[in-house]
Amino acid sequence: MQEHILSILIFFPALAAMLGFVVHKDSAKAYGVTVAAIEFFLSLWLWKIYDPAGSGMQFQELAPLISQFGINYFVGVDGISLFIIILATFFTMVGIASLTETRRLKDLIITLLFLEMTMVGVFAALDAIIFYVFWELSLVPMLYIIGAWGGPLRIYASIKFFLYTFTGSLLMLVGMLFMAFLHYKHGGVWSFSILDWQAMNLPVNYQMWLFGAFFFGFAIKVPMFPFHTWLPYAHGQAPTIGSVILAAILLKMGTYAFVRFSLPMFPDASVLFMFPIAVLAIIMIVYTAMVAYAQEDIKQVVAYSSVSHMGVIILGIFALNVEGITGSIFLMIAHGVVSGALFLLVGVIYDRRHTKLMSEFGGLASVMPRYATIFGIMMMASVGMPLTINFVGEFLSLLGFYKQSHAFTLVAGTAIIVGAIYMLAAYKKMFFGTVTKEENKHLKDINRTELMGLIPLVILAIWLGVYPKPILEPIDKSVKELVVLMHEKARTVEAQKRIPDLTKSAQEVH
Amino acid sequence: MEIYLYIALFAPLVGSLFSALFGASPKTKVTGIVASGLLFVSFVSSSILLSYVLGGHTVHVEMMTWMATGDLYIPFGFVVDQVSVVMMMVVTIVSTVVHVYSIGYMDHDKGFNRFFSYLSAFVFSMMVLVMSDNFLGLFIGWEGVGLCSWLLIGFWYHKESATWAANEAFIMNRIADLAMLVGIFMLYWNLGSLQYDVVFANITTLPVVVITWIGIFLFIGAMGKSAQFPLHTWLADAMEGPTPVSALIHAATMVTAGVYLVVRANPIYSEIPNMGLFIASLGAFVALFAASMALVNRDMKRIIAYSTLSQLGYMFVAAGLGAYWVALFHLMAHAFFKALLFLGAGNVMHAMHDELDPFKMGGLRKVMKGTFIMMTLASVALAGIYPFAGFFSKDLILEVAFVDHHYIIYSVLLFTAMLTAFYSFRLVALIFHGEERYKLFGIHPHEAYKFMLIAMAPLLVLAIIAGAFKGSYYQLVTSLLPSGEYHVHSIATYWIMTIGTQLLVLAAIAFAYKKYSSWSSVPDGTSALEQSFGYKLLANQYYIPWFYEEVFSKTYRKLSHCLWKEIDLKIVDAMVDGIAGVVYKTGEKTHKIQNGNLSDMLRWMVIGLVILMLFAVGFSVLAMFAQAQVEFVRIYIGELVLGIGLVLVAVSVLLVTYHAASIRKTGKGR
Amino acid sequence: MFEAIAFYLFAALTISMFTITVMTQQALYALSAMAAGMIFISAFFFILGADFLGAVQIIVYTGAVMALYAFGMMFFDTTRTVVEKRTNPRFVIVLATLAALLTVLVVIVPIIAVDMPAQLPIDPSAGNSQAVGMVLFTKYLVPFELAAVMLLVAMVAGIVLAGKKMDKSLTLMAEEEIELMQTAQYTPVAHEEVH
Amino acid sequence: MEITLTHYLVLSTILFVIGLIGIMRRKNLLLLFFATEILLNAVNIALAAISHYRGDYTGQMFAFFIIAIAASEVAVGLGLLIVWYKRTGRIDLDQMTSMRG
Repeated sequence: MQEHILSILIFFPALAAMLGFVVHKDSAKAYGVTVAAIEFFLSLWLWKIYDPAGSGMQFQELAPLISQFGINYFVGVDGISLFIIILATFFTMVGIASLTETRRLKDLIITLLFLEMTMVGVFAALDAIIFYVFWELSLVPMLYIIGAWGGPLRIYASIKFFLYTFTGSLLMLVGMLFMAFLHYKHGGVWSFSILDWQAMNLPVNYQMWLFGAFFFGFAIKVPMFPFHTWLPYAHGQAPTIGSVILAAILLKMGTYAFVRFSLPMFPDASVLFMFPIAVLAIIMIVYTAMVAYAQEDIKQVVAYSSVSHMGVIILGIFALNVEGITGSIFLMIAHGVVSGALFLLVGVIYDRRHTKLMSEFGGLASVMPRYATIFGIMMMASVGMPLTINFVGEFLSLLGFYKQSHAFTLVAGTAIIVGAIYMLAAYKKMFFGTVTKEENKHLKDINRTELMGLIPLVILAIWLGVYPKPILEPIDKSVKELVVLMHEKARTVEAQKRIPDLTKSAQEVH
Repeated sequence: MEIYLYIALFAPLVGSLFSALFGASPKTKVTGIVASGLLFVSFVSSSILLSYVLGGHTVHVEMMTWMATGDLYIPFGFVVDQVSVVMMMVVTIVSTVVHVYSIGYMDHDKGFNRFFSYLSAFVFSMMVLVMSDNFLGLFIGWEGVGLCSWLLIGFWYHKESATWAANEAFIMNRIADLAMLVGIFMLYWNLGSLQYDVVFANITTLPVVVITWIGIFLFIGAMGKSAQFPLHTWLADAMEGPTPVSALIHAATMVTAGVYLVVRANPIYSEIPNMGLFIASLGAFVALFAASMALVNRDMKRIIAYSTLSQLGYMFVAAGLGAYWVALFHLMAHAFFKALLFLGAGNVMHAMHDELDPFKMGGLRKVMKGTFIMMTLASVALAGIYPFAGFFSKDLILEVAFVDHHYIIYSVLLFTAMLTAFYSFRLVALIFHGEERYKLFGIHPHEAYKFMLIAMAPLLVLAIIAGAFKGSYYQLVTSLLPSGEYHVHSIATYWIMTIGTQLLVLAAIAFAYKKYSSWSSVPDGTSALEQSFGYKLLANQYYIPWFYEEVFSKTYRKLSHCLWKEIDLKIVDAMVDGIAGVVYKTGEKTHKIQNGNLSDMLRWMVIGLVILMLFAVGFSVLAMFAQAQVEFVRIYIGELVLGIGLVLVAVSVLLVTYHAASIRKTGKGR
Repeated sequence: MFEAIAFYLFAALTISMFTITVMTQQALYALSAMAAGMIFISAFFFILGADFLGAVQIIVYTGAVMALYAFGMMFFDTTRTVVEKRTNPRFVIVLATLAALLTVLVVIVPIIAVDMPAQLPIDPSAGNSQAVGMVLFTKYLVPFELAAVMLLVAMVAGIVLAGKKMDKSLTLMAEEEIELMQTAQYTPVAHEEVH
Repeated sequence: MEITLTHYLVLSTILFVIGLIGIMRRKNLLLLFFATEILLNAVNIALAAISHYRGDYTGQMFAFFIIAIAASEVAVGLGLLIVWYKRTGRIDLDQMTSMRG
C-alpha cells in the first residue's frame, strides 16, 4: 500500500464522490466527513512514512499513458508538496465538517470531494500533462461551487473566474508543449516529466520566453497584480466553503507551480525577472492592502488581504535562497490556515445576519465574545504576530529577499504596517463600539459545529507558530536540493551570484 | 537555576491562560488572586536569580529550536545576566503590585477576568523581551507587548476613543517594528546569527557604514516602542486604557523597552559614537518637548504620560552618551515612582468617578490622605529631590552630560528638570490642595480600598530608597555594561551643580504651589493665558496629532478609497472586462459574416486566401533575408516578423472593413 | 516565331472566351464560350508538347463535361437572363488579381529559386503519349486507379442524385401538384425568403 | 521573340483572375461551376508549362489528375444541382442560406 499511497490519496476521494451519488441525502454530510477524514488521515500517514532524511521525490509512481510522447502517469512528493497536500485534505475535512449549507448539500459534498482529488493531484503530479489536467479540472468543481451555491452575481463571478484562469493556463500549456519539444530536440525522446525538464539546461533566451509563458498561467492563479481582479468577485459571490478552499488551497497552486516549474527549470530567467516580479509583488502587497482598507464588505477585506499576503509569498520565492523559499512555502501553509479560518469566520456571521457589510455590525465583541476572540486570534495571525503561524513565513520570506534587495524589502515590509491598518480597522468596525443595530443584540455566539472547524485551525495557527520545526525541516531539505540544482544550472554570472552556492558554504563550515 | 528561570518566565503565562479560561464567564476574584499569586512566584524566582547573578554567575538556557532553515538558526533561548535580571526585577515588582492593585481597581468591571488574562500575558511578553538571548526572541516579546498594549488600551472596547487609541498605538509601533525587522535582517545577513553573544563578539568586524545602518534601524524600532518623537503621539492617547495598564505598560515597563534595547545593544552603539550623540540629542529634545506639553494639559493621566515621555528622553540621553548603566538605573528608579504616581492617579480617578481634569478636583487631601502622601512623595521623587530615587538617577544623567562636555544637552535637561518639578506639583496642588471644586459637580470622593494602598506601599518604599542601591547596582551591571564613573573632577563644581539643581527644582515646586494651591475656579478657556498662541500650541500638542490626522490618516484613507474605486474597479478590472468585451463584441459584429449566403462565403474564402498567402510570402521574404545573412535582419528578425505581421493584419483589416461596407451597401440595396 | 504567334493568338482567344463565360448574362452563351475556351486551352498543351494532355482536355472537357453541362441545363430554365450580385467590381477585380498573383508567387518561387531537380525527366526518345503512359502506370499507378474509382463513384452519384423521382416531371405536372410537392419537401426556404 | 515560362504563368494568372471574378460575382450556381472550371484550367496551363520548361512529367501528371477530378466534380455537382432545382425551382446562391451562423 505504501508504494501506491499517492494514487490512493488522489483517487480515493473521486471514487468516494462517485459512490456518494447513491448515498441518501440525509446521511450525505456524515458520509462526506467520513471520507474527508479518512483522506486526511491517509495524508497524515503519508507524512509519517515520508522519510525526512531521504532526498528527491518519494513514493514515485509511474505508469505510461502515451509512451511515444513521453506522457506518463507520474506522481511523487517531496517536502515542498507534502504539506500542501496535507493542508488540502485537512481543509476539505474542516470545510465539509463545518458546512452549514442546506441547498443540495449532497451535490455540494460530491463536488468538494472531486475538488479534493484535483487538488491532491496537482500537488502530487510530476508529469506536466497530469499536472495540467488536474490544474484545469480543479476549475470545474470550483466553477460549480461558485455558480450553483453563490451569491446574486454568481454567474458573472464564476465565468470570470473560469475564463480568466483558463486563459492563463492555456499559455502555460503552450509552454509545456514547447518544453517537451525542446526535450525531444535535445535528447531525441519526448518527455513531459517535470524531473526530466528540471535536468534540462536551456539557453537563456529560451528560458526567458518559456518563463513568460508559464508566468502568465501561474500569475493569474496566484493572483498577481494586475491579474487579481477575478478574485474579489469569486470570493464575494462564492459560498463560505468555496472561499475557504479557494483561498486556502487553489491559490497555492500558482505559487507552488512557481517553485516547481519556474525556479528549477529557468534559473537564469528567474534571476533576470526577479526585480520586475518583485515590483509586482510589492505593488500587490501595498496596493491591495490599501484597497482592502477601503472595503465595506468584510469578506472583501479578507479577500484582498489574501492577495496582499500572496505578494509576500511571491517575494519569498524570488528571494532564490533557502531562507526565502522555505519561508514562502511555509507561508503558503500559514496563509492557507489563516485565510481559510478568516473566511470560515466571515461565513459564521453571514449565516446569522445574511450580510457581510461591516457597517451592519459593530460591538459584536460583547454579543459574541467567543467569536470575537477567535476572530481576534486569527486577525493577529494574519498581521504576522510572532508565535503565530504567519510570522514564521513572513519573517523568513522577507529575510530571504533582503539578501537580494535592501530597498525592496523595506518597501515590501510595509506589509506588516498596512496589514495591521486594514485588519485593525475592520476589527474595530465589526467588534468594537456599542451595539447599534437591533438585529445584532441577540446574535448567538459561535456554536459547536462551527467550533469544530475553527478550534483545530486556532490550535494549528499557534502551534506551528511556536514550533514550526516538524514542517520546516522537510521543506528546508527539499528547498536546499532545489537551490543546489538552480545554482548548478545557472549560466549567467548574475544568476550564479544571486543564487547561493550551498555546496561551497557547506564546505566552508566543515 | 534553570528551573527558576522557567518559573519566572512562565508563571505569568500560566496566570494569563488561567484567567483566559474564565474570559467569558462572570467576574470571579479567583482569577485576580491566582494571577497575582503567580506573578509573586515569578517575582520570587527573579529574586533568587538576582541573588545568583549577584554571585557572579549567569544563566543561559536554550529551550528548543524555533526556526531553522538554511543557515538560519533561531532557538527559544533565554539568558539571565546582570542586565536582564535588573529588568526582570523591575517588571516583576511593578507588575505584582499592579496586579494586586487591579483586583481593587477593576472590582466593578465586567471584564475583570479578561483584564487579568491580558495583563498577565503582557508580563509574560515583557519577560520574553528582557530575557531572550537573541534579537528575534526580543522581537517576539516586542510584538507581544504591542499586542497586549493594543488589547489593554482598547480594553473598554465600547468606547470609540479607546479603540481608536489602541489601533493608533499598534500601527505606530508597527512602523517602528518594520525598521527593527530590517535591522535584524541586516544583522543576520552580515553576521549570520542573531544571538547576542555572537553578534556582539563580531560586530566590530563590520564596516562602520553597516553598523551605523544597523544602529539606525534598531533605534527606530526603539523610538516606536519608547514613543520618541516623531512617533510619540500614541503614548498620550494610550491613556484611554485602565489606569493600572498605564502604570504598568505605559510608564514602568513597555515604553522602557526601547531604552533596554539600546542598553542591550551597547556594543553596537559604542562603535558609532555619532549615532549616540544623535540619540542623546533626540532624547534631550523629547525631554523638553514632552515636558512643555505637560505644562498646560488639563488631563491628569496625560500629564503623567508626558512626564513619562520626558523621562524616557532622559534615559536616551544617558544611553546615547554611552552611560548605559545610568540609563538602566534611571529606568529602574523611574519605573517605581512613575508607577506609583499612576496608581495614585488611579485612586483619584476612582474617587472622582473617572473625572480626569485636575481643575475640577481640589482639596482632596482631606478625604484621600494615603493617596495624597503617596502621590506627593512620588512627585518629589520625580522632581529629583534628595534623598529620593529621582535624585540619584536623574542628577546622574545631568552629570553625565556635563562631564562629557555636552553643555547644550546639559542645560536643556536642567531646564526640563525645573519644568518637571513645576508640572508635577501643579498637578499635586490642583488635586489635593485648594478649594473643593469637585463639589460643583456633585461628586462624593472616597479613599480607595486599604489593600490597594498597601499594595502600593512597596513602590513607595522603592521610590524613596532606590537610590541607596546605587553602589551595589553599579557593581552588578558594570560587569556587563561599559563602566564609567561620571564624577565632576572639581569638588566645588560638583557641589555647586548639585545644590544649584536642587535649589532650582525647589523654586519650581514653590512656584507651582504658590500659583495653584489656592486655585478656586474651573477655567473655561476664556482667560488671556488660554487665548495666547503659546498656550494653544502646547495644549494642542504642537498640532502634531492634528497634522498626522490631516496629512497621513486622511490621505491614506482617501488614497485607498481612490485606489479601490478608481484604479482597481475602473482601470485594472475594467481592462480585463474590456478585453472580454472586445472579444464578445467582435463576435457580435462579425457573426453577420456567417449569413449563410454561399456567395458571400466564397468571397470571404478568397479574402482569407489572400491574407494567408500574404503571410506566407511575407515570411518567406524574411527567411530569404535571414539566409542572405543580412546582419540587422538576423538581429531584429523577431521585430521584423512582428512588424510585417502587423502590417499584414492592418491590410487585411482594411480589406475586411471595405468588404463589410460593400456588403452592407448591397444589404441596403436589397 | 510561329510558336509566339500561336501563343498570343490562343491566349487572346482563351481570355476572351472565358471573359464571356464569366460576364455574359445568357447561360447558353456562357456554355458555348467555355466549350470554345477549353478547346483553345488544349492548343496550349499541344504547343507545350503535352499531346496526350491536349487530347484528354478535348475529350474530357469539350466532350464529356460540356455534354454534361448541356444536359444539365436542359433541366433549368436557361432562357431567363442571369441576375448577378451587385458588388463593387473594382473590389472583386483587385481581390482576384491579388489572390492569383500570390498563388502563382507561392507556387512558382520555390521552384525557380531552389532549382528543384526534375523528378521524372522528359525522355525525348519516346513520344509524349508513350512516355505519359509509362509514368502513369508506374509511379502514379495507385493515384490513377483511385482516380478511376473516383470517376466511377462520381458517375453513380450523379445518376442517383439526378435520377431521383425521374418518374415525375415538373413540366408535365399540374401547378398545384408541384406546389404541394414543394411545400411538403422544403418549406423552410420558402419562409426564409420572405425576410 | 521567345515564349518563356513567364508568358505562360502570366496567362495562367490572368485566367485565374477571370475565374475568381466569376466565382465572386456569379449568383447562378451553374455559372459558378463554369467559373471553377476556368480556375482549374488556368492551373492546368501553368502545370503543363512548368512541366515543359523544366523537363519534368510531374506537372503533366497533376494536370491529368486535375482533369479527372474536374470531371467527377461536374458529375456529382450537377446531380446535386438538379436535386436542388427540383426542390426549389431555382438555383440561386442567395437562397441557400441554411448555413446561416
